[in-house]
Amino acid sequence: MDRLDKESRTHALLAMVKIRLAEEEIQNLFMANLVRGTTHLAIGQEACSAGVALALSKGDTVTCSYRGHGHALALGMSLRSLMAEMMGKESGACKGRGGSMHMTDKSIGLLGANAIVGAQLPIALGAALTAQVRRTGAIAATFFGDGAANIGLCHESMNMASVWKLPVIFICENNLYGEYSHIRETTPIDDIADRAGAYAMPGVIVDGQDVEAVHAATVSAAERARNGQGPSLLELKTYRYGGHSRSDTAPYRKPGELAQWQERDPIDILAARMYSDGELDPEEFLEIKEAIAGEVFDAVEWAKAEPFPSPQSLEDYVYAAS
Amino acid sequence: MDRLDKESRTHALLAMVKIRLAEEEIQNLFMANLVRGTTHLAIGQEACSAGVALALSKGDTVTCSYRGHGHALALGMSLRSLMAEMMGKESGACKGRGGSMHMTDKSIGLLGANAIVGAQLPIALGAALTAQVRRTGAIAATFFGDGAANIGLCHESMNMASVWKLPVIFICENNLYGEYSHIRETTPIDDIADRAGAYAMPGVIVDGQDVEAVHAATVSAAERARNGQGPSLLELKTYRYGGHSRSDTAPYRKPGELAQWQERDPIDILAARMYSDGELDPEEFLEIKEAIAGEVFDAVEWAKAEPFPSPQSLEDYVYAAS
Amino acid sequence: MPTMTYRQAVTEAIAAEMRRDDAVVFFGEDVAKAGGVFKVTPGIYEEFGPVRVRDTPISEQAIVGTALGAAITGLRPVAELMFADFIPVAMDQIVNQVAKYRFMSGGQFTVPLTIRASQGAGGGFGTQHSQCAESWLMNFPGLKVVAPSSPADMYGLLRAAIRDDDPVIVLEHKSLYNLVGEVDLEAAPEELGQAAVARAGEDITLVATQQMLQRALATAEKLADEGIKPEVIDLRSLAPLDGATILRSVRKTSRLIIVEEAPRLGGWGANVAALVADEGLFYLDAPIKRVNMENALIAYSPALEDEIIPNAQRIEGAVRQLLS
Amino acid sequence: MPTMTYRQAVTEAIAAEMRRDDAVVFFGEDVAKAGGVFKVTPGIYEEFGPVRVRDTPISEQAIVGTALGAAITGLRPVAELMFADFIPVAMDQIVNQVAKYRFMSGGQFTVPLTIRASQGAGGGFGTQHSQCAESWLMNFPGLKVVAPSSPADMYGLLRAAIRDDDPVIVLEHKSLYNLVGEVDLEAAPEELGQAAVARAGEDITLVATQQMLQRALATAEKLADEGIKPEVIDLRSLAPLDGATILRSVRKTSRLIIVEEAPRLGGWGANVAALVADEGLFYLDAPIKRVNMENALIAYSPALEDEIIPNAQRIEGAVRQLLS
Ligand SMILES: Cc1ncc(C[n+]2csc(CCOP(=O)(O)OP(=O)(O)O)c2C)c(N)n1
Ligand SMILES: Cc1ncc(C[n+]2csc(CCOP(=O)(O)OP(=O)(O)O)c2C)c(N)n1
Ligand SMILES: [Mg+2]
Ligand SMILES: [Mg+2]
Repeated sequence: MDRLDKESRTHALLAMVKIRLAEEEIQNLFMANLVRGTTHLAIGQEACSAGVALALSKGDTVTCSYRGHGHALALGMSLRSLMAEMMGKESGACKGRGGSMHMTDKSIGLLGANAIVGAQLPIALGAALTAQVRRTGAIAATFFGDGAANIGLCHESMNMASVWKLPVIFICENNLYGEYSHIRETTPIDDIADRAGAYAMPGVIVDGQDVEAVHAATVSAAERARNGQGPSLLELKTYRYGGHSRSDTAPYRKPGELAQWQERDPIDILAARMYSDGELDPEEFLEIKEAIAGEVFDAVEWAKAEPFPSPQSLEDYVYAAS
Repeated sequence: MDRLDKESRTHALLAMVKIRLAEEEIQNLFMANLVRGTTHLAIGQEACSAGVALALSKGDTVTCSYRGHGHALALGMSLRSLMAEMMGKESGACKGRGGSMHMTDKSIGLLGANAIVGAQLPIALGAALTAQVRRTGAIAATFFGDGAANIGLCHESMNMASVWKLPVIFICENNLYGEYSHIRETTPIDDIADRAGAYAMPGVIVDGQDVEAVHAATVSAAERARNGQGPSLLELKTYRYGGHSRSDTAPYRKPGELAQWQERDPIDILAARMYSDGELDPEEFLEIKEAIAGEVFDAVEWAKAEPFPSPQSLEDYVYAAS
Repeated sequence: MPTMTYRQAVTEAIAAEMRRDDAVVFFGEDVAKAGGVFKVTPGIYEEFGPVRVRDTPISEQAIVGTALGAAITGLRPVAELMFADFIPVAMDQIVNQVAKYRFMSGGQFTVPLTIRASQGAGGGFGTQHSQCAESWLMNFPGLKVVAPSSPADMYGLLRAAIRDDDPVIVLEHKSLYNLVGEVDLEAAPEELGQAAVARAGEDITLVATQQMLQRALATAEKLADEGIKPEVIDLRSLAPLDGATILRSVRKTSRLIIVEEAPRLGGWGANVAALVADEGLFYLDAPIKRVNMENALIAYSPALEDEIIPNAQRIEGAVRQLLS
Repeated sequence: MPTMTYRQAVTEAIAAEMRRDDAVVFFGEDVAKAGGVFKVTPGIYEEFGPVRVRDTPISEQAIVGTALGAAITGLRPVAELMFADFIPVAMDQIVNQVAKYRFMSGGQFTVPLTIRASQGAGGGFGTQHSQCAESWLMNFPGLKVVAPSSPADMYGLLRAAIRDDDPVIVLEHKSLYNLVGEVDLEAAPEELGQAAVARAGEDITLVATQQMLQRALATAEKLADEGIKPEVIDLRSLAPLDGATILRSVRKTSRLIIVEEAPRLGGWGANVAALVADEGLFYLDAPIKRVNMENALIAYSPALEDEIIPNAQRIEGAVRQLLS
């Protein structure tokens, strides 16, 4: 049942590779000071965004956190638009105003990445309310972390979504850490999915490294939501290979933990399945990666040459008239 | 096991009668404009505060909501101090600054009643932290409503108390309504106690009309807390006989609901038990009530005659130096 | 022209906009079935039904966040936060999300969102239910803030807020709910961001809002008998602040007193004073005075509450002193 | 006297007070084992251990509320909120609880509580991680707010805040963490509520804080070569506001420019201007000018961020214009 057809698998594989390669390049750009401030990579977590995106339809919406490049790319944001935004250029998705933490692209339903932990959750409720009032059949997915699960707004959002039977999917990417703290030090339970019962909604634990499992769980939750049965909570068990942000080397994690997770790399898992099902061979895969690397290179070079916003546009977009 | 000895029963009975009679008088004072703004009565819910108070020890602390007169009296606040505060007099517990919604009496461990829904919860965590750091053995009880269970801070407080294994007892007085809304319209589950699992703490449903049951549940939770095993959540099923506040006549409640609850009146339940156990007879009980009515009358008359704070003291207590 | 209370003007404004535009939805705690804690919205639920008018759980953060999400996806929500003292509970959503959403997205979204709340002292509601919130919300570009003082302005400004494509906080003053006045139900909405001359005069300018405007007007009325003619300006909009109207008046009167219910430090009055001290300094014949709440908190006790916010005597005293 | 960074001064101040008084406890997100997101508190956990120094869940409201409860029961907590932009998340606890607790109880409790957070623009952190928070916290009697600008002041004011029996918000500026200066570790704590003359002069008064103070001082330095001598005042305390020091300076210079990183409307600068327009109006030879952030939001793009907050040219331009 979880199995995707070849076309969808290929789509997911491409998305995951694109995220991986783009983010590796973003880290380089950060080190080269072309990306400023801070940046949060989702390398290792690619199956989460790719699997969910594959299960969504046109008109559906997504909100997520600062760790949002993967969601943006999985939903179809162009690499050029993303890279230009990363560098603060006028041709970026948010015209350089947003940056790494605020990847937003209305055209693909990405309502926004948020730099305040948990603040994206109720925004999904609002999008779902619009869908409910307008009877559009759309649903709203909202991604958040294990750490965000402890913020008050997470509770309020789940409760209200359930009471109003809003078509929302709450997607917790449990990567075991909130910044430098292991979940065991901040949360008295291991499975965030166990909190779903507090809101009378289904809580499902999903292998977040398996893009097909993520897809399948999202399809079920989406169906429920579209049928007027209200929200669901999916907990995707996953792991970030890098540090929390910037130059964090993650000294806090247990020795061997990273290697163990890398053995269950989401790209490798899907590629291996496709190999064994005769849907892909290593050579093809290499070509795919090279092609995407080329796209990433192109996007970066293009973005580097793009102009910055003009200082005259400083006050634009503060108010609607502008 | 739940059964109390005669002395404790008598103590609880007196407390409940005192709360009932004092609050009836407060409503009169409100109607007579001697109590201003708003006031929230706990008539019908007396077993909650009386049962918990009986299970606490010296040094333990309590925080609660604006519906706090019962907690104050159960913990031992003097009627005079309470009535003076109700009328905004200088000899009130808070020197007239607090009023009905902020009954606070450090001398009895009542750290404060709060007029912002849910804001009292983390304050109990802080008191518990002091106890933990100082190893005093004290515990902190915090009362809140079914409606407050949906506010973000409630979630944050329960989570953090559990992670730090703080000696806190979370006591939800589920009186079925938050203002004019029935719990079914704001909360997707019937039992708030079911949320305890989200924080790996025990969640216990208690008959909030039975002061002995409330006492027993509190004793268990207190023991756990003092043993360093962390917080518990008690849900006391109860009912307020009056409206939410002021002149609310509670038109929103189902016909017959009030009468049904009044059949399980907390004072009647305990008195009946004491009758049948030969610990009280109707005549004694009448005397008790009359004596307490006298005390209430005295306190009201005394408070009426007390002076208001002087306008010269306007800026007092804003900063510590003052 | 019909006559109605400030309270009814709120109801009428919401109803009018809901009739006009089916994108307008309305929600908050006990606003629907019960018609609101201040009985400000009776009948709205009955007329527009449970899809567009909703009671919420006690979850101010989620209320505002949900309204924001709805606003950027095509609805035009009106969210109520009941007592303005609860605004801080939802502060992040208001100032870091609602106010900034359009900007952070590089203009991809507009945020046509109205947040209503009831503010002010004088009712014996105590320290946490009596504050004025305008000045807490002024340091956030992207937000608009209005504080209507009459039934007509309430009707005109609330409708303008709902129609506006930017987020607007509309602060109602509890003490004015029973104030009666004429309201032209067919009038065009007011323009946001404009102060109004509530009473023309020439000797001194008083700037105030809401409850303090009433007191300033009463003071002006009283002084008129002695031939003293204050000009009283109803600020109406806190953000943006209408400097032109204030400067025009001070240019004429050369004297300025700001009457503000909230504490002086960090209050909107400082912004009015600073504006004049910059652009109108040479109009002034006297120091700019501010009559504010004392440097204290709103106490429950009537003996204190009635002293702590500016009363008629303090306002009159300030005027006399500045004119002397 | 030892030399250290502004960052180290924070660490030293917390450690000094924790050594001195075992009632001092310290907690926040990732402040303990990791030593803080800005690497401001390394070693504190190691020295004082897990009972007194704690990492918390991501729960700003509970952090502040817990600190409040601990403060009224005998501890002297220092709570960190990381980026000052997160203050609004805990706003109710700060302004309706912490600031008012003593008052509402009629003086039964004191609230010896310190809240630290890191503010300011210039680092490319984007709209929600670059704001200055001082002005959001000024309209709440009961709260004290300080913004130290040098290592010595950080050491002196943070220790004073921790020893103070009232709640104090201490705002650190991100751009100053690497600023080096001499710090007398044995000095008595600074007094809260006092501004300081950072550079004496006579031609014009510049009032600023933190990053803008640095820029104001640089401007003064540059102008000195031409014989123009600005007096630069480091405001240090926002609440209370030290009127006397400002008035003393303006009396001497007759000209005032306020340099503020945050937006003009609702900013602290308006309060300084209003104070002088009242008590020092007749000292003035020129309008009171404010150099502020543009009426916009902090953008991520360096091309915009570097333009939006006041830079050296804008400050210098304002000075020259006012002196011409
Ligand atoms: C309200 C708020 N508090 C704190 C922070 C600082 N912060 C940024 S990311 C983060 C950790 C979040 O962890 P998690 O939710 O697990 O997401 P992850 O980073 O693992 O994707 C924290 C504490 C913030 N941005 N907003
Ligand atoms: C943050 C906040 N939101 C809303 C209110 C208004 N309000 C006061 S009491 C109340 C209902 C609370 O219900 P519940 O928690 O069940 O307590 P009960 O009144 O039944 O004791 C509400 C919504 C408030 N005081 N604070
Ligand atoms: Mg995480
Ligand atoms: Mg209730």
